[in-house]
Amino acid sequence: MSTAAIATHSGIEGRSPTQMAWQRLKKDRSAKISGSVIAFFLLLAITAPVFTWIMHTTPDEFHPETLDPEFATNPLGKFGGISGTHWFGVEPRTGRDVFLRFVYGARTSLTIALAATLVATVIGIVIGLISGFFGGKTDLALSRTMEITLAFPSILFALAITPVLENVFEGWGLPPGNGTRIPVMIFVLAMFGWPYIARIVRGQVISLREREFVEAARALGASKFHLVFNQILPNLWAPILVTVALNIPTMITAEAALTFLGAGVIDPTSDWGAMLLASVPFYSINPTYTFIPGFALFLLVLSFSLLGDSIRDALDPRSSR
Amino acid sequence: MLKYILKRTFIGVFVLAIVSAVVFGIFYILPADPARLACGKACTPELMDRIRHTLELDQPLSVQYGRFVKGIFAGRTYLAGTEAELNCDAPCLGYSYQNDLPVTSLLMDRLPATLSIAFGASILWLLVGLSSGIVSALRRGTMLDKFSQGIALGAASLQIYFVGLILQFIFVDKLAILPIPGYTSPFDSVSDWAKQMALAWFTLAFLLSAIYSRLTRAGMIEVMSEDYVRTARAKGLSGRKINSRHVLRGAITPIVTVFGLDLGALLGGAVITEYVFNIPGLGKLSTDAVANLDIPVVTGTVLFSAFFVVTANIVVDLIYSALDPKVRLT
Amino acid sequence: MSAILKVTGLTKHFSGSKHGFFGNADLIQAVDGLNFEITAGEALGLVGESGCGKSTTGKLITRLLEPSRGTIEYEGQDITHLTSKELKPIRRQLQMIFQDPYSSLNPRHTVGTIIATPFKISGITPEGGVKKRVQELLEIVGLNPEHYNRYPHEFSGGQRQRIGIARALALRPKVIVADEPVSALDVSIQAQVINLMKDLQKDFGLTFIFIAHDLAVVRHFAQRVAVMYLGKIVEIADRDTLYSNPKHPYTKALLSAVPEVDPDAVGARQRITLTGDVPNPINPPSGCRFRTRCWKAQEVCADKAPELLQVGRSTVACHFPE
Amino acid sequence: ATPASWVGPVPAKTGATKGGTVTVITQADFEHLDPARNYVGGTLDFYRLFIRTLTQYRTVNGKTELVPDLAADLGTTNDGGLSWTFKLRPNLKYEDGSKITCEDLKYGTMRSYNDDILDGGTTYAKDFIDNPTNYKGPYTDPNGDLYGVQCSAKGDEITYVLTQPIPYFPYVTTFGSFTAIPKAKDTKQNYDNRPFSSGPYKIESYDRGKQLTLVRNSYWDTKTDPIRWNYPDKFVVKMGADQNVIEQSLISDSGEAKTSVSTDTNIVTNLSKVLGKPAYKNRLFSFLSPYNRYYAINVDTVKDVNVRKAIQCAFDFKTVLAAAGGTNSGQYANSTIPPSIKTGYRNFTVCERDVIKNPEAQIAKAKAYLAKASDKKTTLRLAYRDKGVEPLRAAAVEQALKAAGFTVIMDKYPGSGYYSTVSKRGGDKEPDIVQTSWAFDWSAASGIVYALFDARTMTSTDAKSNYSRGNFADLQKLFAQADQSAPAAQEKILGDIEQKLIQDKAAHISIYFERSHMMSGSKLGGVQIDNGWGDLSVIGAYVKK
Amino acid sequence: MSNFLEVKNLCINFPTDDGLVKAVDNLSFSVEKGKTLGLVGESGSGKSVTSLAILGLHKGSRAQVSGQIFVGGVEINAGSESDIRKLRGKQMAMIFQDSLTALNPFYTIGDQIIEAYQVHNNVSKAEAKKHAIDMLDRVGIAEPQKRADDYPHQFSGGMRQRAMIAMALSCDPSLLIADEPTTALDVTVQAQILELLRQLQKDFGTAIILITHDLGVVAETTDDVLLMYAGKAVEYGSVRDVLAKPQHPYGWGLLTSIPRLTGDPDKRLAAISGMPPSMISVPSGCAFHPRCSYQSTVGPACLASVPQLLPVSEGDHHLVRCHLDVKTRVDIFNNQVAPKL
Ligand SMILES: Nc1ncnc2c1ncn2[C@@H]1O[C@H](COP(=O)(O)OP(=O)(O)OP(=O)(O)O)[C@@H](O)[C@H]1O
Ligand SMILES: Nc1ncnc2c1ncn2[C@@H]1O[C@H](COP(=O)(O)OP(=O)(O)OP(=O)(O)O)[C@@H](O)[C@H]1O
Ligand SMILES: [Mg+2]
Ligand SMILES: [Mg+2]
Ligand code: NI
Repeated sequence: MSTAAIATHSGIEGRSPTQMAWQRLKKDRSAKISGSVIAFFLLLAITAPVFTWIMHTTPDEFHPETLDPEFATNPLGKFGGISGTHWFGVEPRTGRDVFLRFVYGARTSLTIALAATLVATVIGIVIGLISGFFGGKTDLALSRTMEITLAFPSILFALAITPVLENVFEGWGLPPGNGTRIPVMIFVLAMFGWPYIARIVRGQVISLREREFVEAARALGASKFHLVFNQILPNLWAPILVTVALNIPTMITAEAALTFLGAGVIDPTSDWGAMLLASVPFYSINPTYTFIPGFALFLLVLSFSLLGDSIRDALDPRSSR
Repeated sequence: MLKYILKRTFIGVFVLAIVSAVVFGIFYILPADPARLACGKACTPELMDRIRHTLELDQPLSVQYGRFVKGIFAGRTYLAGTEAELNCDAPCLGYSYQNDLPVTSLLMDRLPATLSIAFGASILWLLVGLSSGIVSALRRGTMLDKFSQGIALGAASLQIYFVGLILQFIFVDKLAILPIPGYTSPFDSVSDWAKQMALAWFTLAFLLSAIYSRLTRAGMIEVMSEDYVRTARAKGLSGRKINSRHVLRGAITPIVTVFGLDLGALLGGAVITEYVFNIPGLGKLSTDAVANLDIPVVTGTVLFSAFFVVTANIVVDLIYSALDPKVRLT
Repeated sequence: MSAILKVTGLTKHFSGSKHGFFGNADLIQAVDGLNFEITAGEALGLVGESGCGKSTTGKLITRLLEPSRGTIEYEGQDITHLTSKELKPIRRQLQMIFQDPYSSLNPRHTVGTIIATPFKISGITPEGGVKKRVQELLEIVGLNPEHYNRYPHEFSGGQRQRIGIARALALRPKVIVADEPVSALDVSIQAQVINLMKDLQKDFGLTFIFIAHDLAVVRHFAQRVAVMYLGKIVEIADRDTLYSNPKHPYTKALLSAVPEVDPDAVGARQRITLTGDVPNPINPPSGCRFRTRCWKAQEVCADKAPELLQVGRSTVACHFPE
Repeated sequence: ATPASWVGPVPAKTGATKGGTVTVITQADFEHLDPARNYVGGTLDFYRLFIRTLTQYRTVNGKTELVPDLAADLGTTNDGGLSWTFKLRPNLKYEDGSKITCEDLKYGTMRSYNDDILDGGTTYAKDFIDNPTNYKGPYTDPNGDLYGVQCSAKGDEITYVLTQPIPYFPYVTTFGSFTAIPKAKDTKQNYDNRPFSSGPYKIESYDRGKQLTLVRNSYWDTKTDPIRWNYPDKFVVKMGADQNVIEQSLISDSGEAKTSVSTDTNIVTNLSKVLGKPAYKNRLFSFLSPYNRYYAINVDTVKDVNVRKAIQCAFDFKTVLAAAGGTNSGQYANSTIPPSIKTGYRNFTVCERDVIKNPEAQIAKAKAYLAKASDKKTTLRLAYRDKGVEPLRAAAVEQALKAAGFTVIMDKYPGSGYYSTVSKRGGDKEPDIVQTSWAFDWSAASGIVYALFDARTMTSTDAKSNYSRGNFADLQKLFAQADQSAPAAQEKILGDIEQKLIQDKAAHISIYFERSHMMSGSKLGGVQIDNGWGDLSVIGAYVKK
Repeated sequence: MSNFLEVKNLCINFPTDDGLVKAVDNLSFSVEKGKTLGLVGESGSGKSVTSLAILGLHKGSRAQVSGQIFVGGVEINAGSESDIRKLRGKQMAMIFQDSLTALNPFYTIGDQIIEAYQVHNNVSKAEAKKHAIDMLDRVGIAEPQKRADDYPHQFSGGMRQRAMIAMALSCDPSLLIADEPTTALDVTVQAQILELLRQLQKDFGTAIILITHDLGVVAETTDDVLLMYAGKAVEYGSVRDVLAKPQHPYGWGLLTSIPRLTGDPDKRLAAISGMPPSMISVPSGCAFHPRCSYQSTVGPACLASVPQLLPVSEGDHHLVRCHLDVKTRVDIFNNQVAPKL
């Protein structure tokens, strides 16, 4: 323990556990690299319209002239039609620009995955807190709900429920098409994502609830609100952050899988899972087309996983590998 | 113990009942009318009504559900007493009008392919995952460890559909050493069965062994720092004995747990794998059923998968209690 | 002098793990029918082996746990079943110091926040502002007031325990329940904390319930000592009486088991070695709970639970007091 | 005299030998094998191997014609087309050697009236045959009789009494409700799994969704049949393979694929690898399929003809066809009646241009029409099916419509049940444009125009296959006229109706006729293109030695 | 009689992210057969680390161990893992601090003792089991036959500690290291355990190292005492010398600060001021100087140089590491410390 050493440092401002974690994270090389990759993809997604302007076309615009008129499944030129005007080539059958579809796909994929993570996290935290803090019958009911949710074959059920929810959401006045589909996907992904977070939060709350500093606050007559929000919640951010960081890649994968299986965003909106799905018939004729979204997906998931690992290590140095 | 199993089974049945009720309820608000689907190209309103009656869509949801549940346990008939009476023996999970077959027989038909995938892949990934994880943990910090963990980290970030296509491109299209994936019964030809399954096994095992390798390594390393391992050393035990009797024994419990759950989920249909490799298993059956809105089949497969998940949970708990003496089943 | 705190028939039963789906839960008789009172300004020591119900008693008194039976009177007022709202003004006067200096401070709060929490919760703004008062408190417990913005992990165990004490003192309580405040501390630090608490008791006229398992520590702090065994008080007496003339066999055994530091004195004392461990509170022995380890036990001990009775200057629950 | 093509046996194929197994790979199981329930091109063609109907198509040396099958002639009519009498061939036998009788033929039609149990199938028998007693089928009405079908006393002739003159009736009798089924062998809905054979093959085993095996029917006599060959010992249908898998295995031509053929798989993705390559010349079958891909503009919801014309002009035929695979995958069309149906085909313009020569979108004209419109409906709901390239085609359309200033709501429907959903009338999500297709039931305008454009098929809630919901008084008058006309004249009127509907009413846009490219293995001979329903046929397939 | 255990100039360092932890610095001591050495010091002073070094358990970890350790004449620090392994259990055994984590939760108590016995004795499982039951009986577990099949979590803390002892003793080791065997236990149970150890030593003549921070336990059980502070020995001698006539200011502080059952309870405890030192930046010179009341008496030497561990008087077995000269020390002890004891 070096606690004693620090306590004798001069200087009045203490370093909070968060600040210490941040400092450790900044020193972590794998965090830096993976963070940069993620930042790069995010930037790409945010600045997507800029590329539309640079490339003088949109991700949806058909370019039949770039295709063999007889066999429209074959882009003219090498490697799926890679050229100065179409950096990643063009899509078979439509001639849509693959680079723009890729960039806009990053937008869709990231938006859905991040939004789903956010929703799942919020639900997970609330339910986990309630379940863990109040215990008893509430806990039993909520825990059973989690168990039942986890018993659902998630992919399958997500596929099955998508059209149903779409109908429901549209009934609430959402615009048809992707205007409904995207919220539905977020909902479906969150629906199967929250129990994981809730379980962790619940476990943490149960262990924190017994900690003496919570007792101390209770001895002072603190309200439940104070206990949950002032005493317990600040101690949950670290595990929640770790869970969330490690959940994002799962969500990205799940989003792509859902789209790949056909319950995802609707053409012409681009999405990496949809790009992969669309590339399947061409994988042997035009491997570039499969490779681009597949590799990007791999890189993004890997980066998020690495960053998640790093965050966990930084927040809890003892648990490191 | 028996009491515990009974209790868990009771809870499991409860969970399945809720799952089935939810699935049932959800299709009630489905946008497309199931009767319309079954009616075909030349449909008349009278025919629709008759189909609606056959499908029992004219009954209240609770009646439909009640009959469905009865069918599972006691079997049932559709359109009892009419000319077109259809028998569906227990366990009856519904009747697919698009396939003109009881859902149960469809499921049983597809089960062998899914079983083949699940067992083949799980043996592979356990072998590869555990052994590489153990070696990594024992040779912690060496190049070998870094190399295998690097691969594992990468592999864990890959997607089945992406790896599957790449492998298929290499082994089927370019090298032509494997046939196009599919399913042949091993009773017809073991070699065809294995060759056609090989890609599915490799792909699934590649991704999952990565996860198991990491899990095993982390578990082993954690156990290595346990005080009881130090005690074992202090007794004078040999390294091998310590690793096998103490370290591995301590690390195996979470692995077995995860394995049980993974296998349970897989038995309910390796949805993406089957989809990618076009293997006629439960997963393919269900994705097709979803695409065709073949509701009895969707309901049946969801329930069947949930059954595997729930069973796996119970089995895992039992194994867990067998493996961890601290866990007392009550 | 009247009692500031009076406990009558205080009982706490926990329901433990359930047996089977429809089975009954085990009943843990953690605390069973305690009777004692404390006069203002007094320090009452509570000793006993692990699991005998000391902490439970402390938490019952501070109303962190709901008593199963019995009453607690504070300054003549029955506070056993007050609602949390009614309890609020009383809580201020009844504070607690915890055993584990590592888990009793919220790791995400600064020392300033931790010590200011009592003000925040009770909605009191002390004269000169919260910050000034917090810094005063830090000084009182012997910490640098400038450490206001530091986090608990930056302090050693002894310092953390001082922070915990400062928090307990914040609202100027009258009664403090200290649950093994020095058990987790190193020998060299332990004395610092005991001295500090003693000074505070004197300076502020505090009433203390001092829980410990170390008889020597209790002797240096408390004026009166209660010995607990398996959820019951077996003996209460003022300090000198108890240590020089223990009446209950258990007290006697306990005292004799404390190792003597002085090498010359080793062997001078007659040692009573008890066999076995403290029995399970789920299924305590009938009659006198100590009888299973008692060398004086006779048939009557199994049949009848002894009452707490005045014997000489002590109050003892034993069929055969010394 | 009886034409030579009406008498068996069918001329032998040069180089063909008997024996071996022909494997048919399909993506999906046959929807129905029960002839009364089947309405799908590929199956109609395939089940001729074990089912004989009153009349049937015969294709010899690339020439397809309608010939009598169970019948001995193509029927005669004397009362202005209200009743048709067919002579029956003598000495026809089922797979158990029992005789095929006129009563069986009548029963085959009668049971199709029980379409509550035997759903699917064509409705022609029920639509056309006179049924004054409102007969409901043998299951519902065990003692009833269908008045409109009558056997002669000797049982050598069968007469159909119709409710209206149907000049093309002998075409209608090619369908499965005009086959012979002995009442004793009728197993109701289970008949679907094991039809009783009257053709050269019979069912040995049928594992739904997986495999169907046909073996020789020894009671079938080649001399009685002018249509069917019987070369292989066995036909095995393997079902449930993926489009891509079939394409690849047929191209790679290894093992079993050598003697395989797929009759429901159009080579699309890998087309460039095989089309025009000498190596595949003999086993790649390219032909214009009867399938016409078209878009129906819903006149119920898009009321203003100028808006409809704007839509027509906005359509870019080129991107739509590119999405479908390019000019090798389809041939531009102006109408749904293919040019091969000479009597009904019209060469007319769409949006004042010859679309075949000039398939690009006419955006300026589209905008001009839209400007002219009084009821400016600019938000359009496009319905399409989530199957194959259809979403891409829809995207191409969306794009073109957007360019012309429309807002498009993309309504994707699941693969099956699509047609029944988009034909629903009323409702808040009724499509404005339906992406769909049609293949003629027989090679005549009457096999197209009646089904697609006749308002009389519609009910108030269901447009049936009239997806554009057209109900124009002037056109209906023409339909009435057509009903009363002789075949040739009728065809001409129907051609007029289509031209008017597309050119003037702008209720419909045909984009292209699909080009089929299907493959067989290198060791398979005798696979032929059959123009009856426009399919690849295995009826004459043989295994090369 | 010669020393069974001989430790010379033992240094143990741990390189960590924060710096080098000098856990043990130049430690020398010895234990004879049949004798008990008490290793005393506050938390973090290097007691456990030293005991692990004696068993050679730092091998394969990041610890840097230097110096010499002889157990029965074999040098531990120079030997290979496989050589040392043969000594463990038989020549030297250890009772660990926390019996709950030190016992493998997955095996029964019996199995764990059987395992320990079979390492060095080529016997059948049945025989080993008999031995294990014997051992449990010897350490005072009631119904050993039945309890041998229990898992550690089914034992109470005191029973677990006894099981640990049974395991450590199963091969009759010549040297037994007991690392705080009673710290987590109640006094009544502690008394039982200490009694047990005493009895065993009497029967087998085992050399024992007893690690504790409880001076009472030391006084009652040990022959020699090694007082550690910040990884160094500050005082080393017989129990009598170290506890009754301590010569180091840390020893004085310790002895006067502990509450006792005798003496005036109302007298203020003489606490040692300050806090235990960081092991990474150990105070310069005498590591105790920041907390030492006699720093001013000595002057700058306290900060400047590390005092030597020297005999109190020529040839004496009582060694002290302090800059104070002997006379001053005796004065201080007699006048200021002794009255407080
Ligand atoms: N929340 C609880 N639920 C169930 N049992 C409890 C609970 N809290 C305490 N107990 C049980 O009550 C008994 C008394 O516990 P308590 O913590 O009061 O003992 P203690 O004297 O403070 O012991 P220690 O010296 O170990 O702190 C124990 O057997 C304990 O297991
Ligand atoms: N593996 C390690 N890595 C780094 N430092 C270590 C390690 N093990 C021990 N230390 C450090 O070495 C020092 C001595 O530790 P040791 O465990 O010997 O203390 P101890 O005297 O046994 O204390 P306690 O009474 O708390 O058991 C401590 O400062 C500790 O932090
Ligand atoms: Mg306690
Ligand atoms: Mg230690
Ligand atoms: Ni620190």
